[in-house]
Amino acid sequence: MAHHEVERFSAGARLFHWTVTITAIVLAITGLFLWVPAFGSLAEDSYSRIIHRVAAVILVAAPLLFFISRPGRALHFVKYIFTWGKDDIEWLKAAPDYYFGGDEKKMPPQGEMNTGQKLWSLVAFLSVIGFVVSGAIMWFAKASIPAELFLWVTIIHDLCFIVSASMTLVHLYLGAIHPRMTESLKSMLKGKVSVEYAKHHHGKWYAEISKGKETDNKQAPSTH
Amino acid sequence: MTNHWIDLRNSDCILIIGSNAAENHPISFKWVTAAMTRANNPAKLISVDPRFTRTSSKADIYAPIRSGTDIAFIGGMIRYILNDMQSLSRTERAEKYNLTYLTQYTNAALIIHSEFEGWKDPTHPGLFVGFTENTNPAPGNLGGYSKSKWGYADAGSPDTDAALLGNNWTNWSDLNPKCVLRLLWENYEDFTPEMVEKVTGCPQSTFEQVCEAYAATGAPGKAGTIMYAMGTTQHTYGTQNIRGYAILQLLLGNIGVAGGGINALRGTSNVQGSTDMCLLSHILPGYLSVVNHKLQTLEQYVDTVGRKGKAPVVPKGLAGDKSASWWWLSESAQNYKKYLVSLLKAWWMDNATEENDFCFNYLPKINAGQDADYTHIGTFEAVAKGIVKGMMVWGQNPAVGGPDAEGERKALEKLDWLMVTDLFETETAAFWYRDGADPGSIGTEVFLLPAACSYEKQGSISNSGRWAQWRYKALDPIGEAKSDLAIVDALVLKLKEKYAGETGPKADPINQLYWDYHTEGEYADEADPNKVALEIHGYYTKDVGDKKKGDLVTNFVSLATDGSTCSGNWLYSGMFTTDGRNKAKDRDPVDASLNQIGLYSGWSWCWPINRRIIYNRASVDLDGSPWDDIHPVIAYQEGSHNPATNTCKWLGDIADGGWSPIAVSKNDGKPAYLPFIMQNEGVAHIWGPGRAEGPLPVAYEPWESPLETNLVTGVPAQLDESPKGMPGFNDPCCYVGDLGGMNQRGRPNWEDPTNGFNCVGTTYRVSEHWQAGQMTRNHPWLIELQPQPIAEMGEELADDVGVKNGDIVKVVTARGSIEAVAVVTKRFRRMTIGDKQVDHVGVPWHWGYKGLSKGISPNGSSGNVLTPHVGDANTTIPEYKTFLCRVEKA
Amino acid sequence: MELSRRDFLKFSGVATAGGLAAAKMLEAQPVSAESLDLELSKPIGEVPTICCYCGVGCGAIAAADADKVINIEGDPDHPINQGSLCSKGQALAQMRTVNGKDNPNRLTKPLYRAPYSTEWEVIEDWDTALDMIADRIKKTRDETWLDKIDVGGTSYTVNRTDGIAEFGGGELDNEECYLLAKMARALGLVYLEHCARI
Amino acid sequence: MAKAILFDSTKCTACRGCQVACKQWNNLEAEETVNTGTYENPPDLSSRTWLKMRFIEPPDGDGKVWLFSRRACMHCTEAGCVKVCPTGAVYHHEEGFVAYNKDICSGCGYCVDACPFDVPRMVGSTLTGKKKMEKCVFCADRVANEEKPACVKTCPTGALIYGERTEMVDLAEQRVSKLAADGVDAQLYGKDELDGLHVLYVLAHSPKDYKLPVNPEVSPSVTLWQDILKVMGYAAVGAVAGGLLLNYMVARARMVKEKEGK
Repeated sequence: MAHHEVERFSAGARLFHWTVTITAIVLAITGLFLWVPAFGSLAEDSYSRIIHRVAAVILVAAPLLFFISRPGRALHFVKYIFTWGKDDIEWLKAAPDYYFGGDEKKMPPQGEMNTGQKLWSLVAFLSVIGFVVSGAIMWFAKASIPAELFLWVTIIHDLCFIVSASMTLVHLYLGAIHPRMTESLKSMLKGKVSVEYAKHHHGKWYAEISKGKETDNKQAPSTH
Repeated sequence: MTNHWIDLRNSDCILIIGSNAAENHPISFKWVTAAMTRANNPAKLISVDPRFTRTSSKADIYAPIRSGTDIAFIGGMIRYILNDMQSLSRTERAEKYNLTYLTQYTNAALIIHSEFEGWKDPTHPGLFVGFTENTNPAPGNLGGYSKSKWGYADAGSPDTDAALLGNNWTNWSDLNPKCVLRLLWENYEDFTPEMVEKVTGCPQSTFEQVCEAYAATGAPGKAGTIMYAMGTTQHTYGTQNIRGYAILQLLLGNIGVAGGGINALRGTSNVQGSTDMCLLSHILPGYLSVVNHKLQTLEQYVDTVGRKGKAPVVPKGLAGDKSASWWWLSESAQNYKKYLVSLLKAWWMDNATEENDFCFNYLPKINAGQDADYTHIGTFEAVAKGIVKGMMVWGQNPAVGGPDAEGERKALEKLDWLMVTDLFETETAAFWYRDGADPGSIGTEVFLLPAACSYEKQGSISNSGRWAQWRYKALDPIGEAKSDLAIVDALVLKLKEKYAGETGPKADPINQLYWDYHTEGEYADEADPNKVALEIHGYYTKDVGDKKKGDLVTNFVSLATDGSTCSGNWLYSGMFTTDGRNKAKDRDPVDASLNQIGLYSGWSWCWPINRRIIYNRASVDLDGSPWDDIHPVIAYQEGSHNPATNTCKWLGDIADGGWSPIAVSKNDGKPAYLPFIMQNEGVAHIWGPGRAEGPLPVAYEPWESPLETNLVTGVPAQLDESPKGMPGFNDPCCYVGDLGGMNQRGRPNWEDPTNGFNCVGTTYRVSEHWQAGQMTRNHPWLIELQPQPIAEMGEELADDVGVKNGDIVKVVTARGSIEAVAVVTKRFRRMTIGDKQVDHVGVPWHWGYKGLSKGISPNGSSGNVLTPHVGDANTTIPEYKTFLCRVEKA
Repeated sequence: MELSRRDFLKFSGVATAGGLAAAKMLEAQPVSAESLDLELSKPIGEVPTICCYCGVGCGAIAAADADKVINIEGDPDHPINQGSLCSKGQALAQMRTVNGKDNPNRLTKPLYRAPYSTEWEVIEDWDTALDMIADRIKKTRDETWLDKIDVGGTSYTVNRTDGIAEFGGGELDNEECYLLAKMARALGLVYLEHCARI
Repeated sequence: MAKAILFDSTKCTACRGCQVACKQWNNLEAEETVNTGTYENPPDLSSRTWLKMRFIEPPDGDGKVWLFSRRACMHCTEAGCVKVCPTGAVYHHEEGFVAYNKDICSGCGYCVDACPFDVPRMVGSTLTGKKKMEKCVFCADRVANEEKPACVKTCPTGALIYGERTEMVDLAEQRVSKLAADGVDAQLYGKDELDGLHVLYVLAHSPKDYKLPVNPEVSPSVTLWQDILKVMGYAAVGAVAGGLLLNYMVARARMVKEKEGK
C-alpha cells in the first residue's frame, strides 16, 4: 500500500489540526476543573484560568491565521460543511449498520469529507463560535453585564462544552480507535492515505483528484 | 457621673440631653439598651437634640430643640412638675412624688433672704437682684452680682416652711413667699408648653410627652437619669444648664438612687482623673481651692476656704439635725486642712514642716477677683498679649480644639517657645507652617516630643463613673518614644540640675521638691507609675502610734493636719490596701451588690473609698430602707446601730458616711446626719446661690442668637448698643473674650440673608473620630469610615442656598469659614422660633491640617475656626455649641 | 456478537448511569480544610488595657510582639463593656501598627524647630532635648518670676510665673497627671489647663 | 448544629464597631473613601470590606427615622455561591455557614453573579490574572475556638448575637412579637428565605426599606447549570462513551467473523 499513496492533508492543514487539537484539549481540561469539584484544587491560584485564556487566544488565532493565509481553502471548507444533500441523508441512514456491522451496501460514495465528518466539522465550527462569543463576554464583559445575564452566558459556554465534548469522543474514536478506520489517524499525522483507503472511504473525492489532477488545492480540510 | 455606666440599666426613664451618647459613648448604649429591653417595666428613652442623631434613632421620644435653649426646655419640665404637684390632692401628691426626699433631703423648704428679687422684677428684667454691668471693653465678664441677697434668710440656721414639710398646702400662696419651692415656681411660671415651643422649637405635644414620661420617675422607687455631655456645658450658661438638670432630678428624688443621677459623660478616657488631679487653674489635686494672693498663710487659707467656707449649716425643722459638711466636718477634724497639708507633704516632704507652714508659700497664688482669667480662654488671651511666653502641651491640640481656633493658632506665633508631647504631629505643633503662616516671621522655638500610647505604658485612668482602672503595657513604646511619666520625670530632674546651687523663692520650690520615683528593674531610669500611685494614695511620713514611717495610710480618714501623713490627692487615698494591694488592678468580675444592681465593687476601685453611687444616703428613707426595693443601693441592717459611735452597718454600696439612718439616730437621741454630706447644709441644692448669674437658671440667649428679643425675659438684644452682649438677653455674667480683635460677633440679617448670619451653627463629634482628631485622623480604619469633614443641614436650607447632598459647601461665621461636604438631611428640620424660621448647620470639629485625613479648606476645615472666644459665666468653658453662621456653595 | 434493540437500550442505560456514577464521585465536595478543630489565625491577647478614647473606660485585651500589635479586642471579663468596643476602640491596634508595620505617622524621635526655620530637625537624644527645654523653662520662669504683687498699696507674696502655661492631661494616666500638676505648681505656674474646660 | 447571627436592627446604633472589628480580626486594610453626603462608608462591600453598615433615611420620612442595616454575607442554606462554585472552594461549613477555601478558589467569579445579595467580591492582580473571592467567613477560626465572630463580640447593644440557629430564631420571634405588641411593624427576615439564612434580621419596617431583597432567590440559571446541565453533561458523555465501547466490541467481533469467513 505504501507505494500507492495519495496526499490527503497538507502540512499546513495538519499543523492547524493539531494546534487546534492541543488547544482544545488544554481548554477542555482547564475548563473541566470548573466542572468537576474533585479537580477543583487543580484550579488553585487561577493558573488554570490563565492557561485557559492563553489557549482561548490560540483557539481564536489559529483559524484566523488559517483564513488569512489560505482564504480560498477556508471559504471552501465553510461552504462545504454547510452544504448538505441527499447523499448525506442516505449516509446517515446507512451509517449505524456500517459502523457496527461493516455493511457497506447502503453507503453512498463520499466526497472529501463523508457526512459524519461533515457533521463533526459543523459541530466543531459552531461550538467554537459559541465558545468564543460566550467566552469573550465572560472574559471582558463580566463587570458590565447583569449578574443574571452572565450566568446565562456561562450556560451557553457549558452547552457548547457538552455538545463538543461528546462529539469529540466520537471523533477521537472513529479517527483513532474504530477497527475499520485504519488509516485515518495516520493521514492526519503523515498527510497521506493509501489509494485503496481513499477509494474505499472517499470514492467521489478520489475520483475527483485522480481525474482533475487537482492536488493540493482541493484537499480536505483538517477533519477526518 | 454621680452614678456609673452599668447603673443606667436600673433606670426607668433615660433623658439624653446635650449628649449624643450612642455616637460619642457608644458602649453606654449597652446599658441604655439593657434598660429599654428588660422584661419588667422597660425604660423609656428620651433624646433631646437639635439634630436627629443615632441616639435619637433609638429613642421612644425625640424632642428637637434649638441649640442653646436647654434652660427653656428644662424650665418647662420643672414648671410641668411643680404645676402637677400643686394641682394634685395631698394624697396623690405623696404617691406621685417623693415628698420626703424633696422636703427632707433638698433645700426646697428652706427660706431665702427676704430682699431677694427674681428676674421678673420689673426694675431689673431678666436679672436677679444685685447686678452690676461691667463697662470695660472685652475681654471680661459681661457683669457681676453681689450675692448678698441670694442666701438663706438665716444663714447659719435656715428656717423651713412647715406647710411644705407637712404636705399641708394647696396653693402656692400657702407657702412662704421666700420658700425655695415657691421661688422656683415663680422663676418658671412663664415656661408654659406654648412658651417652650416658641423658644425651643419643640412641638408642644412632644414636649408634653417628655414631661409626662419623665415626671413619672418622681414616684418613690422610680428612677430617671440624665445623660449629658458637652452639648450641655459648652454654652455661656452651661453651668446653669446643668443646674437645671440638678433641680429637675432633685424635684423627682432621682439623685443618689440606682438608675438615677446626673451623669456627665466624660469625653476623654481620663478627663475624670485629670480633673481629679486638677490640671486646672482654679483647683489643686483633690478639688482643693487654688491659693489666691489674699491667702498669705496656711492658716488664712484654711480659715477662709475651710473653716468659714465649709462651716456646717443646719436647717431648722428637718428630720435630720446634723450636717456633716465633710470638707470641714468639725473643728477637730478639719478635713480641708488635712488634705492640703498632706498634699504639701507629698510635694515637699521633709522640707515641709509645721514651722515653715508646710511650704504653703511655695504654692503659686493667683490674683483674687475677676481681673485675670487663668482658664483656657484667658490663657490664650494672655498668650496673644505676650504675657505667656512659653507653653507646654501634653497630649492636647488647642489649634483644633480651642475656640476661635485660627485666632488661637495666631496667638501661638507670639510664644518664645512651645513644647508639645504627642503621639502624632498635631496642628498645634505644626502651627508655624500652617496655611497662611509665614515661618520666616515666626520666632517660636518648637519642641515636639514623641509620647508612648496608652498600651505602651502602664498606669491608672479614671472613667466617667470614677472607676480608676489600671492598664498594662503590651509592648515597648515605638521608636524612641517615652511615656509622659518618663518625660515629666526626666524634665523635673533636669530642672533640679539647672536650679542646683540657687536659693530663694524661685529655686527653693524646685530644689526642695520631693521627687524620687525610680525603682529597681524596669523603672531604674524612669519614674515607676506604681510608686507615683503610692504617693497619691499616701503614707506616714513619721512614726505615729503603731504606724511606722512609710506605712500606707488606710484612706483619707487617716490623713493628719500635723504633717505626719502625705497624700498627693486625698480623693485617691484608699486606692491601696495598707498592705500595698493596688485596687485599681482588682478584677473580680462578680457583682456582689444588693440585688445585683451592677456595682461590681470588686472590679477596679473608685473614689471616694470605692463608693460607686455618690449621695447614696439619699436612696433610703429616714429609716434607712431603700426607696426602691428592686434596686437598693444601700440598706440599713436592722439592729446594727452602734450607740457609741452613732454608726451602723450599711448593706450594699459604701454608704455616704457611716452614720446610722436619720430616724435610728434620732430615736437613740443621737445627732441625725443629713444625707448630702458634702454640702454645708447637708441637703441638696435646688436653690444654688453659688453660681455667678443666679441661684436658679434663667433662659438666656446664646452670645450669637438669631433673635432680636429674648422671648422669655423680654430683654431686647440691642446688638449695636451692646457689642459685648446684653445682660438679660444674654447670660449677664458670661465671659466675652477678645483674641486680638478676631473675635467678631456675627449678627442675623433677616432682610438680606446673604449678608447676615441667620443659621444657628453648632459643632459636635462623630462616632468614628475623637476630639481634636490627632489620633483618629491617623487611623486608616477610622478615616475610611469618616473620611472628610461634613456640614449637616436640613433640606429646606439646602434648597434655599442651592446645595445638593455631597456638594462642597462653605460655612461662614464672623470668625472665619471652613469648607466641608454637605450632608443634606431630614434629620435637621427648619424650626419656627418666635416669628423667625431658623435653620441649623452642624459641623464636626475633628479635622485639621495634619494627619492622614485633612480638612477640605487649607485651614483644616476645623469646626472651631467658626466658634467664638466666649465662655461660660462660671467656668469659662467656650460656647462651642451655638453660634451664627451662613452657608454658601463653595 | 449480536445486539438486539433491547440489549442496546439496556446497555446505553448502563452507560449513562455509569457516567452519572462517575459524576457523583467527581462532584463530591472536597474535604473541608476549615473544620471545627481550626486554630485561631492569631492570638486574641492577654494584656488588659483600657481604651484611650471616651470616658466609658472599656476594657480591651492586647496581643503584641516585641514591636507590633497583633490583636486588640474587647475584654470579655470587663463588667462595663463585656467584650464589646465601638469603632474607635476596635481600631486601637492602629495606634501602633498599621497593616503589620509601625503606624508611619507616629513620632519616634524628639523634633525641634528653630526660630524662623521652615523645617523640623531631629534631636538625636532625649537628654539634649530635655536639656534645651529645661533651659527655656528656666529662662522664661526666671525672667517672668513674681515674688510679690502690689494690690492697693499692699504687697502680697505670690511666688508665681505668668510667663509659662501648661496644657493637657485628659489623655494621660492619673500618675502622669499628678506629676504634671506637681511640676507645674512647683514651677509656680498659674496658667494650668486641660481639655476638661473645653 | 447550625449556628446563626441574629441582627436586631432595633437595637443597632450604627456605632460600626462591627465594621472595624471585622477588619481588625481579618487583617483587612482600610479603603480610601470620600464622603458623598452620608455617614455610610465605604460605598460598597469589597475584597477588603466584608461587612458594612447601611445608614438609611427613608426619602419620604419625617426625619424621625434613621435605619441601620447590616450588609455582609447572609450565609444562605440555599446558597447560590456554593451551588455555582465550580471547584468546591465555597462550601457549607458543618455549622451551616458558608465558608470558603481560598486555596482552591480558581477565581472564576461565578459566585459573585450567583449571589442574590451581591456579596462576594473578587480581588486579583491585573498583571497575573490571579483572582480570589473574598467575603465574610463567619470568623470560622474564632467560632471553632468558642469565640464569637468578631462583629458579634464587639456589638455593644446586643444588636448582634450569635448562637444555635434554632435559638436565634426563637429569640428573634420573641423580639418581633414584643415589638409588634408595642405597635412596631416588626418582622423576622431570613428564617425561611433561601431555605433559611444564617444571618437573621429583626426589622422594624419592610425589608425593602432596609434595601434587602424581598424574596431573594438563587437564579434559575444556577440550578439549570448545576442541577440539570452538569448532570446532562455527565449523562451525555457517559452515553456516548458507552455507545462507542459497544460499537467497538460489536464492530470488532464482526471483523473477526469477516476474517474467519474469508
